Amino acid sequence: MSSNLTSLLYLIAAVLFILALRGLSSPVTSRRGNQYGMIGMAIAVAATLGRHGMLAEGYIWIVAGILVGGAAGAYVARSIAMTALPQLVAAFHSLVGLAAVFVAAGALNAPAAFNIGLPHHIHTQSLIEMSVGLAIGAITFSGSLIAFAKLQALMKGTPILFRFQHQLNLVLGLVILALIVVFVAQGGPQTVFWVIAVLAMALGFLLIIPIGGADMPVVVSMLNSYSGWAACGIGFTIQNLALIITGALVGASGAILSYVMCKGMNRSIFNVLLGGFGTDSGGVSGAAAGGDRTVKSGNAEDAAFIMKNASKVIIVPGYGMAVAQAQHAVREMADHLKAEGVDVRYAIHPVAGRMPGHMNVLLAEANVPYDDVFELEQINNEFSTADVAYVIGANDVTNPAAKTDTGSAIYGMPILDVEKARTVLFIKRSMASGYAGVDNELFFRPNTMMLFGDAKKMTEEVVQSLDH
Amino acid sequence: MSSNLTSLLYLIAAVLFILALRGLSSPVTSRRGNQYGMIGMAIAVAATLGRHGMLAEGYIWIVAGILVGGAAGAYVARSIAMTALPQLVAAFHSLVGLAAVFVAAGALNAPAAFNIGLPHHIHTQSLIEMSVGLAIGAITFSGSLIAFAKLQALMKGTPILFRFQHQLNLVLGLVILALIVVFVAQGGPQTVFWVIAVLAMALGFLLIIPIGGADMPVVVSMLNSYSGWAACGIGFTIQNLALIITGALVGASGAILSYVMCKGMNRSIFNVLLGGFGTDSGGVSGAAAGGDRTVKSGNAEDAAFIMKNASKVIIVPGYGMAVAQAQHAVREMADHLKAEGVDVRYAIHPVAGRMPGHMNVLLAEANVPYDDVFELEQINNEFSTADVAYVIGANDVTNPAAKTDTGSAIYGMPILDVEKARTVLFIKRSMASGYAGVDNELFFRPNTMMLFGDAKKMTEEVVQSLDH
Amino acid sequence: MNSNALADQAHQLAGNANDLAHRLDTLSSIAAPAAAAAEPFIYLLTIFLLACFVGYYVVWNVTPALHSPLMAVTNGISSVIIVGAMLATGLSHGFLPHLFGFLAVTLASVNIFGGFLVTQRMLSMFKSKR
Amino acid sequence: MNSNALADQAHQLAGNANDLAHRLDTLSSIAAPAAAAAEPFIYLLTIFLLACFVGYYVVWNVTPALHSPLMAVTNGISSVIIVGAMLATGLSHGFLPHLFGFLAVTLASVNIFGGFLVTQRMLSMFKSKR
Ligand SMILES: NC(=O)c1ccc[n+]([C@@H]2O[C@H](COP(=O)([O-])OP(=O)(O)OC[C@H]3O[C@@H](n4cnc5c(N)ncnc54)[C@H](OP(=O)(O)O)[C@@H]3O)[C@@H](O)[C@H]2O)c1
Ligand SMILES: NC(=O)c1ccc[n+]([C@@H]2O[C@H](COP(=O)([O-])OP(=O)(O)OC[C@H]3O[C@@H](n4cnc5c(N)ncnc54)[C@H](OP(=O)(O)O)[C@@H]3O)[C@@H](O)[C@H]2O)c1
Repeated sequence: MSSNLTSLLYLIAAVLFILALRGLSSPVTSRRGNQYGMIGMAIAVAATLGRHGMLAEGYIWIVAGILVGGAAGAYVARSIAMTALPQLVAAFHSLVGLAAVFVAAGALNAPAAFNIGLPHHIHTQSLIEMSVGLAIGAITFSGSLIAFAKLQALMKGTPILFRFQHQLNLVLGLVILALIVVFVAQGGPQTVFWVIAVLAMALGFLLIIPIGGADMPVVVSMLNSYSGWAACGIGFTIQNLALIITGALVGASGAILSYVMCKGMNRSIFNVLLGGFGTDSGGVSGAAAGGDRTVKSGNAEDAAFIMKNASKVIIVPGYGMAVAQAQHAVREMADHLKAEGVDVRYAIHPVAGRMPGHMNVLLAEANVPYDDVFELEQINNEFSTADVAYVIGANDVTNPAAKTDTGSAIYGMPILDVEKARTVLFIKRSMASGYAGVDNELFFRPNTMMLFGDAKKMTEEVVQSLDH
Repeated sequence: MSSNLTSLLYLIAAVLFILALRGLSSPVTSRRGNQYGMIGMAIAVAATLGRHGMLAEGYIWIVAGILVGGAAGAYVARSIAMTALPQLVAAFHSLVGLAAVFVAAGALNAPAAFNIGLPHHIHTQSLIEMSVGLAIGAITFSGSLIAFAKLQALMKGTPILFRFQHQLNLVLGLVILALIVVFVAQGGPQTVFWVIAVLAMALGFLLIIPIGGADMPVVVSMLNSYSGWAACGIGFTIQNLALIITGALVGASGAILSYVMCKGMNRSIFNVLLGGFGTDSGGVSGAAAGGDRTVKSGNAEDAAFIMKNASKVIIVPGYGMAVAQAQHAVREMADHLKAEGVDVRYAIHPVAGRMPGHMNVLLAEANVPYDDVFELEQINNEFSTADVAYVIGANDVTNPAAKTDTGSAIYGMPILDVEKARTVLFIKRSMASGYAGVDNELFFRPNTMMLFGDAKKMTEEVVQSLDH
Repeated sequence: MNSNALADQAHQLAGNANDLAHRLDTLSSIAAPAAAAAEPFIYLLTIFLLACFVGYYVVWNVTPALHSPLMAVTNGISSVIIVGAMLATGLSHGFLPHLFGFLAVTLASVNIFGGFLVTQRMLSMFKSKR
Repeated sequence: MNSNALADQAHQLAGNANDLAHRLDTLSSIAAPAAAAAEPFIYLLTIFLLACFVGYYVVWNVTPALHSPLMAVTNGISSVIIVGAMLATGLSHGFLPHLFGFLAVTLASVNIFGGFLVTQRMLSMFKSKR
């Protein structure tokens, strides 16, 4: 294949990747989009395989790699539970990061393959690009590994803090920079390459450990962005269109998702990255706070009675629904209510759950049609016309302190105005606070009824009561 | 300047052009955006002036051209009336088209300047790109000229139709194609070049004359798109980043605006381009139609009385307001009403007037704050809560036939639901229909009051009555 | 011609040849990466396609209220074709290229100044309530 | 060495030099447009910047309901880095590049299959009412 044809195919692949992301602008076009992505990848791989000058001995390694890796990937994708998605994405990122490191190593050892010079005489510009790709790749690798461990609970979610932590990271970063300069100046010595790799991995590790387990989604997104920029770096090194374009797409995607999450939490990205905030075990201060104030608590039968007589119910799912795997029970409850003629809708806060779009995937898994599911801006002024807000395992995203209490950690974050509904039902196990550790004053409101218990069990009981 | 630096500057210019269009996403950022555009242009010009190898004798011509052209442009821009905008834009497009023709001619005569070969030995690919740029440029030139003449009323707006018109255009198009093949095959002979230029101009002329004067805005937009693609063609010929990127931006802009207009009229672009529809003299069937039905007509005092006692008035401007230059009177009326405590808003239909955004510019000219001005989707369901819809020189965009009458020329076009207001005041000179020539059944509704007269005079009278 | 002179000449020639060979090498090394990488055309095509995507998104994000200024500003920026006109004028000899270049520069300049200034005039009228 | 032989040699050398000069010309004409046009780096930079714009717009247009699939699908497409891995493996000799290439190909493949299939699984769950 002529090198022009190859480039043209890479261009087509890149355009297909753009169309893949474009497809996600609506659930209707999303499946088609994913297919475009797969076709694009197939074209990129085929173009590379058919490239002029590929050697037979290389083919064996390549095919072996694709078979082994592909089988592993397909197996994981089929068997993973939807609730384990955050850690899966983190694990995948760490692989991309490591792959970038190995590609850089390959380029260093076989520069002729990429037309970037001869061993020990690699072009300066290529060396710069290569080392950028290497460093970012290595940071992505180890950082994502920690994120994975924290999300998978292989490691405690609590922030690991020690003195001079940020100073240490700064020094490490500077050392890496200095080594890159040496690496480039000396024409790419192997040892320096690997020292950079190891130090960058250490840096990735150190950067992530002070961040609490619950902040991992932001971290994962940010590392996603990094992995994109790493791909760009490699793309510049090997002058490959597909890599540069794709890298930029992925970089933008990760950056924007991080931004969306930070905005949804009303925190800055620095606040997240400097660490020390939030643990995945949830609030600590909660329980005792409202000691002398009264809380109205009810049971499933009360809830069923109220909802049966309602004409409009808005369900507000949160992290607790994911923990309890209550989405199927919720769908069943909604079906029952709809059969009774009740108007049932779902209201999703942008940062409900622990990753962007978390609730949407779970509800979709339980066969909730996406036309019943609304974003905050779409539904927020409907609470005033709703009879019941069924808040299941959500907490922070309903907390009016975000509006009123300037001292609160969540002050300024947009919230779902559940308190405007005639009755608010809160399904959670205790009076504990949520992820942000802020007490929720709504629990004490006269129009609130607490339903203490596991989200799934409680909802199933409601369904049974509805049946009677 | 090294050629790398020049290219980098072109890239910066292109990015600034993107930011210029991006700025138009909101009135707040739009002025900054326009400044980016100017800076980008200055950079592109400076980069070219500073380019390695530019000759002194050339500078004189260049500077002379910029001075002469710039002065003319600045003069026109300062002195033109805002109402003449559509024809101004058309005239400008024709200049871009002609400039593209001359650049192509320049490249043909001085190929070495663009590195595309030697005279009579120009690279084949460059010849193809050059002739595409030439043909599109020439069509843009003559087509825009006709559009200008029709809009400026130098030429009658009525479609000029004759037998075998489309066949003739087709034959002409094929001849041009064949000549391009000859041109490329023979290495770029001068005569063929100019024959192509002349024939393409003839084609541009023939393509536009069958299109009615009122459809000119769509044509202007489409030619805008063409001028972008012509710039792209030239950009490929001379391998210039800024031209290619800018050409694509302009091409996309024109295409999207044409689409928006066609969608707003519920017509296909083919329907517009095949011509024979609409004249700028407005409806023909109108006046007589409702002979035996009664129409309630009133005067300015009645209107003033009704509005004084209203709590919410929505003003719906249309083409008639532009014709009558009534925007200042309207603003004054709104000020009076606001002083009386009336909630006054403006509702703009996407194709109100004769060019996209026409009404917005006029209202802005009259100092109406843009936060009072709403798009169709934003305001359409507020008519039901409005006491008065003050429809000034608008007609088609309020016509319910678009919803009900499947046979109507405007069937399917979204309309402003003015009939839902408690009282509809229609300010126009007669019972004539609007641009689409469709009768408006609203004139006969019991909650409609017609105010026959010139939009400006009538509104000024309303203001006087309000004063009392 | 005596043999000495001949030898001299031969020596010189050899030197020349050597020199040429050397320059050939240098040139090869310059040309090689460019040849191995994609041709400029592919790059330009890529840039064109991406610019189409950018144009699509950027224009759809323009608020309808500013569609008229949009038409005017695209007039201005599409006159970047002046770059081609300037090159034709500045990098060539002879009357024809100069004439065509001058005409194109003039026309494009009308557009540049006209387009941006009209846009500015229009935009300066858009005011917020506050 | 007699003068005849010398003359011969000189002649030959002259021929060589001529030949070289000729090849130099050819090469120059190949290299010239590439050298005169922008360097590939500028093109790549342009492509990168435009791709950033496209990425920005395309991602902002993703509906928030599909943010999770977005994370998964970017996993898949960012593995196009496999192209680099394949080149390192297929265009080189020696154990080290092969090993690194193989490892990178394997890791990227996990991601490609994993990323796209997980996305497919997620998206297949999103259903409309009708
Ligand atoms: N979505 C994202 O991308 C993202 C990323 C980073 C951070 N965050 C943060 O995550 C939080 C999300 O808010 P949220 O309202 O969804 O969750 P939340 O505020 O963390 O509250 C979840 C609640 O669910 C309850 N719960 C836990 N397990 C349960 C079970 N098995 N059954 C019933 N209830 C259970 C907990 O109360 P009990 O212990 O009393 O049961 C807890 O109060 C926000 O603060 C957001 O900033 C989100
Ligand atoms: N905006 C665009 O981009 C665009 C592009 C192409 C086509 N169009 C078409 O243009 C039409 C726009 O709708 P529209 O409602 O704004 O206008 P319209 O339907 O054309 O109606 C304008 C009305 O204004 C009245 N009028 C004219 N001069 C007047 C004056 N001096 N004083 C008072 N009234 C006057 C006319 O009635 P009298 O003669 O009785 O006074 C006429 O019925 C649509 O059909 C649209 O499809 C728009």
